[in-house]
Amino acid sequence: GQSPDPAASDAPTAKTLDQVTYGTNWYAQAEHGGFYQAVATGIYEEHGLDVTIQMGGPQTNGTQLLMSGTLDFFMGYATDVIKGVEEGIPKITVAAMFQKDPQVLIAHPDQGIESLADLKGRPIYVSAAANNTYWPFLKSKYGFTDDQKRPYNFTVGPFLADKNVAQQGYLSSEPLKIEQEGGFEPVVLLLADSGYNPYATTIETRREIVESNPDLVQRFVDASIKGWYSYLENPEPGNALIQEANPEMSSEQIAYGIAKLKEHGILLSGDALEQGIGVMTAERWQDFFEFMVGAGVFKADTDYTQAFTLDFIGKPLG
Amino acid sequence: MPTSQKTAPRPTPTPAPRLMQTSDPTAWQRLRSPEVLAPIVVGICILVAWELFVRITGLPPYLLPGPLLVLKTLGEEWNTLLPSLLITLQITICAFLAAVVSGLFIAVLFSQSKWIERSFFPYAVILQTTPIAAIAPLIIMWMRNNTFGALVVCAWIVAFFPIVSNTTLGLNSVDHNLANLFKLYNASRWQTLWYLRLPSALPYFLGGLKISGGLSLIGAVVAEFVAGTGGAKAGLAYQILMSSYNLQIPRMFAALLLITLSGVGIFVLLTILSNTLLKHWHESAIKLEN
Amino acid sequence: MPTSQKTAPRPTPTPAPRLMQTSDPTAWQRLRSPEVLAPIVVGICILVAWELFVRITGLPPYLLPGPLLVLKTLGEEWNTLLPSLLITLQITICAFLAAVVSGLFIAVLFSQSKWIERSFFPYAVILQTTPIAAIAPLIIMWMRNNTFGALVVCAWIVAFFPIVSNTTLGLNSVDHNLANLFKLYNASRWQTLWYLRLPSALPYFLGGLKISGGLSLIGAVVAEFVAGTGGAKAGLAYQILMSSYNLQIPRMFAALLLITLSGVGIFVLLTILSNTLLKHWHESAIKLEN
Amino acid sequence: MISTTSNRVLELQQVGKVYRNGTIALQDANLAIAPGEFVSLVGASGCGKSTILRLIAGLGQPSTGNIHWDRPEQAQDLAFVFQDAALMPWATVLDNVRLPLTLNKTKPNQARATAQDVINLVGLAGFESAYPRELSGGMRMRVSIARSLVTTPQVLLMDEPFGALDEMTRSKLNSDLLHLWQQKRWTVVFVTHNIYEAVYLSQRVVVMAPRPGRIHAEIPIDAPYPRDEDFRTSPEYINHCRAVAAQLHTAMQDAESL
Amino acid sequence: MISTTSNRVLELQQVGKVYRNGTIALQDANLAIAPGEFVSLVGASGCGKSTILRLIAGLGQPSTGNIHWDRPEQAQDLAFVFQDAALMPWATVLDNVRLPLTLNKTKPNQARATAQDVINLVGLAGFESAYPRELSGGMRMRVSIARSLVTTPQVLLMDEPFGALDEMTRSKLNSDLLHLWQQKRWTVVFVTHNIYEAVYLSQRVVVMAPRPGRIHAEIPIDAPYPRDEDFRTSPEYINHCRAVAAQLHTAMQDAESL
Ligand SMILES: Nc1ncnc2c1ncn2[C@@H]1O[C@H](COP(=O)(O)OP(=O)(O)OP(=O)(O)O)[C@@H](O)[C@H]1O
Ligand SMILES: Nc1ncnc2c1ncn2[C@@H]1O[C@H](COP(=O)(O)OP(=O)(O)OP(=O)(O)O)[C@@H](O)[C@H]1O
Ligand SMILES: [Mg+2]
Ligand SMILES: [Mg+2]
Repeated sequence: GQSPDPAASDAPTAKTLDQVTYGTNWYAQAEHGGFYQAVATGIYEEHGLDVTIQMGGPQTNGTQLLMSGTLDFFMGYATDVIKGVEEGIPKITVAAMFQKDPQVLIAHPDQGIESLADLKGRPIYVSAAANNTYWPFLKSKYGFTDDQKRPYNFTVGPFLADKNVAQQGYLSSEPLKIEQEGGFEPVVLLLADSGYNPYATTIETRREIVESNPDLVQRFVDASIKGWYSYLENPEPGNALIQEANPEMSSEQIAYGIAKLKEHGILLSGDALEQGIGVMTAERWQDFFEFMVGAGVFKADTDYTQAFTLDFIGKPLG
Repeated sequence: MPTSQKTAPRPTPTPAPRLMQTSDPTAWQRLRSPEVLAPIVVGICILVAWELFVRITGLPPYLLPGPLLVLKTLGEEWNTLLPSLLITLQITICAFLAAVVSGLFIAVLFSQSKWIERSFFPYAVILQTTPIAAIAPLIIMWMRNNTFGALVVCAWIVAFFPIVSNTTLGLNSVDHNLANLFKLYNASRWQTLWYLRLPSALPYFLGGLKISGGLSLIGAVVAEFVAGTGGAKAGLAYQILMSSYNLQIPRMFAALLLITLSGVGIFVLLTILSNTLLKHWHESAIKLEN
Repeated sequence: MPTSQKTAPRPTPTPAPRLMQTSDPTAWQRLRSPEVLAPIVVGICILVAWELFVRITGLPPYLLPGPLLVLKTLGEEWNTLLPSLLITLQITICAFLAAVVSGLFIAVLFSQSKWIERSFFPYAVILQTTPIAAIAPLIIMWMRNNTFGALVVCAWIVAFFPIVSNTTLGLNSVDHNLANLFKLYNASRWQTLWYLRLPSALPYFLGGLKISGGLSLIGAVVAEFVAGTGGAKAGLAYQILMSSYNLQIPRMFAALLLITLSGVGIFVLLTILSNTLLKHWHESAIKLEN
Repeated sequence: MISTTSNRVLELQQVGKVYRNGTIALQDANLAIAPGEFVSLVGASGCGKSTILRLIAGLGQPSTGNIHWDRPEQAQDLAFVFQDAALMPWATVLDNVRLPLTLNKTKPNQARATAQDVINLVGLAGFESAYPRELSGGMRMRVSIARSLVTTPQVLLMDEPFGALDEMTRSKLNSDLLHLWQQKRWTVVFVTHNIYEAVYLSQRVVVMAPRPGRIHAEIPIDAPYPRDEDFRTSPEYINHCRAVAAQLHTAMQDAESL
Repeated sequence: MISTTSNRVLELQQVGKVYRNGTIALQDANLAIAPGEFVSLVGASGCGKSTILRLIAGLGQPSTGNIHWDRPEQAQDLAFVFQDAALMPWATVLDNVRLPLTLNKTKPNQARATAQDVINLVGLAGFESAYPRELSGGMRMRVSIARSLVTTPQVLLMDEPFGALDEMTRSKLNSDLLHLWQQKRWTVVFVTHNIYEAVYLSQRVVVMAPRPGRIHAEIPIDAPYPRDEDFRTSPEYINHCRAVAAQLHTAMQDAESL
């Protein structure tokens, strides 16, 4: 991805689109739909942007790619960006697409599990990344212990094989697979419903871009939000791109994902109901930060306000 | 004076001492020869045992699919898996060639002076022991828009060391008498290298190739895990990951099977190459003849 | 009749022909010897160049930290990194020993009959070319609550093949004259193995060790990436992952440095072992003497 | 022929050997060897002497004909001095010499003592712990000779054992060998290029012709044992040598005229 | 002494050699060799003959004393027949023989022709494309001899080149070598165990004594060249041989009495 030429970005014409690369955190899926939709329907182009979406993967390190200039915007996450502040990395969140993190824990039915608290003491397949996101939350709120952890490799087979275990998952994907393969409906516990409230699927960029070229950032944020509205309305164009990028993504899976996004108000709930998709509030950031300080994830003296700016959201879309 | 002498009858004249032709088997005969059949029989036995195991224990296919199911899936998914296989093989071959060339070059450099070897060999280990996942972002950064290049670099890192290590060992295992001979005839560095050291190192080098062949393949797969590609230019690693996420375990095993078969294929090719190059002189390739 | 003869004066009697003692350097002298200093000097040069590069280009530490910063971080984080290092080393050593024992065993088995070798060698490749990430879930399931065991198995898979491959090559590279000698004296299979084949294979085997040493280390790291659980018994891979998630890139490099140093250490140890075992007879370990 | 079919250790019957590359190394060789006999093979370089020894030793199969052992178990009880020393580079002189004893599971103490005896015999005392690469060419060959003498085999096969030794060491070892032979009643098949040595040592000299290798003549040396240094200057000895030389000569000419 | 300091190719001055393991292989050796001279070294096995040749060839440094070359560039223009054949196992006979020509960048065609000539000379015509392992011991040694004769060096060092050959091939190669020597005026230093060969070939026989290796005596053989087969039966020849044998004898006895 090339950094935009400042001269050209002031007065975009049909010919001089700004080259922008947006890096996602995973292979293309419904959770990325709005961005693909904005590409597919030409929303980005209307905003003078030529956007390339670069998929992430299990072991890609988006922050380094963002900071090295390989990416211009990156699909971030609330903990990650505050960690960045702690480490002096000048990246910043400019918008948050997901009001709720779709992170879930999944358990077998008829094991008497109805809430997160019931999982205490049971083996749970969790990925390494959980160690500085929701796992400390669970430890501090429900008294989970580290010896419950089993390494999760993003396949539900081991879960299906053992009724006693639970596993992590993404609201829109693992439950469906378990239904399909296991033939039963698992117990799905959305962490966001239990007070775990980081912003997810955010748009991060380098602080330097925000300062030198706020217009570009604004256009990207606006167009992405529009993309999401458009996607929730009619996902066909975006889905086509998703499946092109990730041929293994089934239509059924995408449809399920979209349904779940809507059902649980992942994009549209809380503040977003009034102020629209993408909105963030300082209070919520503070709330989250303080809770995670309590959980031992962040240092208390971190200036977490460096991690975000509210300058680009909550405005009428240009 | 000798008392009795017995002289053998003069033999019927033979025109030349080296006449008899050892018959060369045709390619087809070779294919049916026990050397080829034996591993195939073993392979089939393993597959049968695996199938039986799966059936008897009643393991669900999402844990361990039987080989029949895997083969069936392979047939069904052939159209998506083949292009991915080709891409993985492309990366493998590029990385392997790069490893061969660079490994040989470095080993030759090492062999030129004990000093160079001592000073730098320990650092060649660094390449081997650095987790690719950790340095992949740096590589991707350097290679900017060249994903293929980045993948090749990652796979190369994995495949590089065994060639350097084995070839260096080989270059240092030159027969001392021959080394003296070359010294005596004032052979230049290059001549000693070309006519003496490299041939001496050949068995070791080829041994290194056999190890690196498989490693470049696995390197190509791992590289894709860390450098993340998908879509049209996705290799087998992507197929494995996606099948695994989608719990299409038979499909995952079909992809694994393709990788494994490629690995065996590379190994067999390198073994044939090795036997061809060494068949005239090295103990490892010639049958004991008296 | 010889006309003139010149007889050299009788030499002063020398009591025995093998008298002079070559002085053995002390350990301390050896440490200061150029063989040890050279790689250290090179290492320092690399570090200086790296530091200069980082300073001149002004690369921020979250992209590529300079070695000073890494060392400083290493000092600060020593208390968390050292226990992790020890755990990774534990896994490495267990996997390495398992690879040595099993690799040697399999290679010996292969060397007992061309048939066994031909039938099974291609399948040994399978272990090498199977992506651990793909089969880790199966291993974790089998080993149930034994994470350490699962990690060792994964690392063993990575380290296994080079030993088998090189040792098999070595066992097959027996001098034909010596093979005849053993045949003549009706040496049993075991005797031939013990007194002939294993010593002949030693240089190749040790070469295999050098490759596998690094591979068990990286295998331990990769294994932890895919099968580790973190927590109190977390190894360096966990530290790398966490540093990477926490964007503590200097800390990540400090962990990488530890891995790298361990790798170099393992390599140096194996090189010393190799030179000790071969110093009396193999060309790779003795200096040309005339 | 000295040996009859009823009195022989082994007999080569129409033995031929063709190597994989097509070289005809041996053709229609017939040779019977009596128990306790000392037979020498002489012949041009490349005429198949080593090939015959190896076939007798069971190292490789004849391409035609066969080798008949009177008592097959004797085929298993051999010692062989190869043309090149064939020492294990990783083992010391002592370990190389006692290898046959190690292999037949002689007790370590006894093996050590026996090995030391033959090491002294070949004049290598003091070099027990040297490695082969630290020895001169002749010393290496002597290690190989010592190794063959460390057991008491039925049949001793020696392929130019003394070729790399100086005259004095050689004649000392010649007498030592004869001595041992008389004492232990070995059957010895001995390859040499030295006609004098062949005549001095053996009861029968077999002359081979080259291209293709075959047996050209057999010359009995019917002087009594023990043969001492005087025998070496006797006219009888000189005559035998002349006869062998003459046969060698015609063997070569035959080959060239082919 | 035949050579004076003003007329010599090289001179060993008080040369001693101690190997790393402490073996004293050579002590205080003094030897001057005149241009075009044919010198033989004889002596017991292990007395340092090969060591002297290797030191002359610059393969290894003397531990004491030094080797003085009159014209240092001559030290670079040598050929050496090693005691063991030292062939490249991966190269055919032809490639082995023409190696020195390949190394000095002779044109391929010419190299091939020259190599073929010496291959014919040593009687290996027809085996050009054979690999060393397919040759008999004597044939391998002949390849090595051929390789040393393929160039025209200033100094030719031969370490028991004919030890593994039958008498006939040996005496043929003896005359061939003498012939070439006279023709090309090489300086030859020749190690042999065969006193007759030493006397037949050389202008001077150097007798060495063992343990520690040193030069015991030098015996000039002042018979004119060309020497033919008649020389081999002349009483002069026999006397020379006796003298060398006697010196060898005292050399050995010296050593034993030490
Ligand atoms: N590389 C070596 N290391 C240690 N000792 C050696 C080495 N080479 C030779 N020697 C010793 O040096 C002495 C002289 O060896 P050298 O090869 O010169 O003998 P030689 O006269 O050529 O004997 P031969 O006739 O048996 O070939 C011997 O005692 C031998 O053991
Ligand atoms: N392994 C082999 N492969 C092919 N040809 C061989 C092999 N060994 C020997 N020969 C050939 O067989 C012939 C006889 O060889 P052999 O070694 O028996 O000769 P030899 O009589 O012992 O000669 P020498 O006195 O030179 O040792 C030679 O022409 C040789 O080239
Ligand atoms: Mg022979
Ligand atoms: Mg010698």
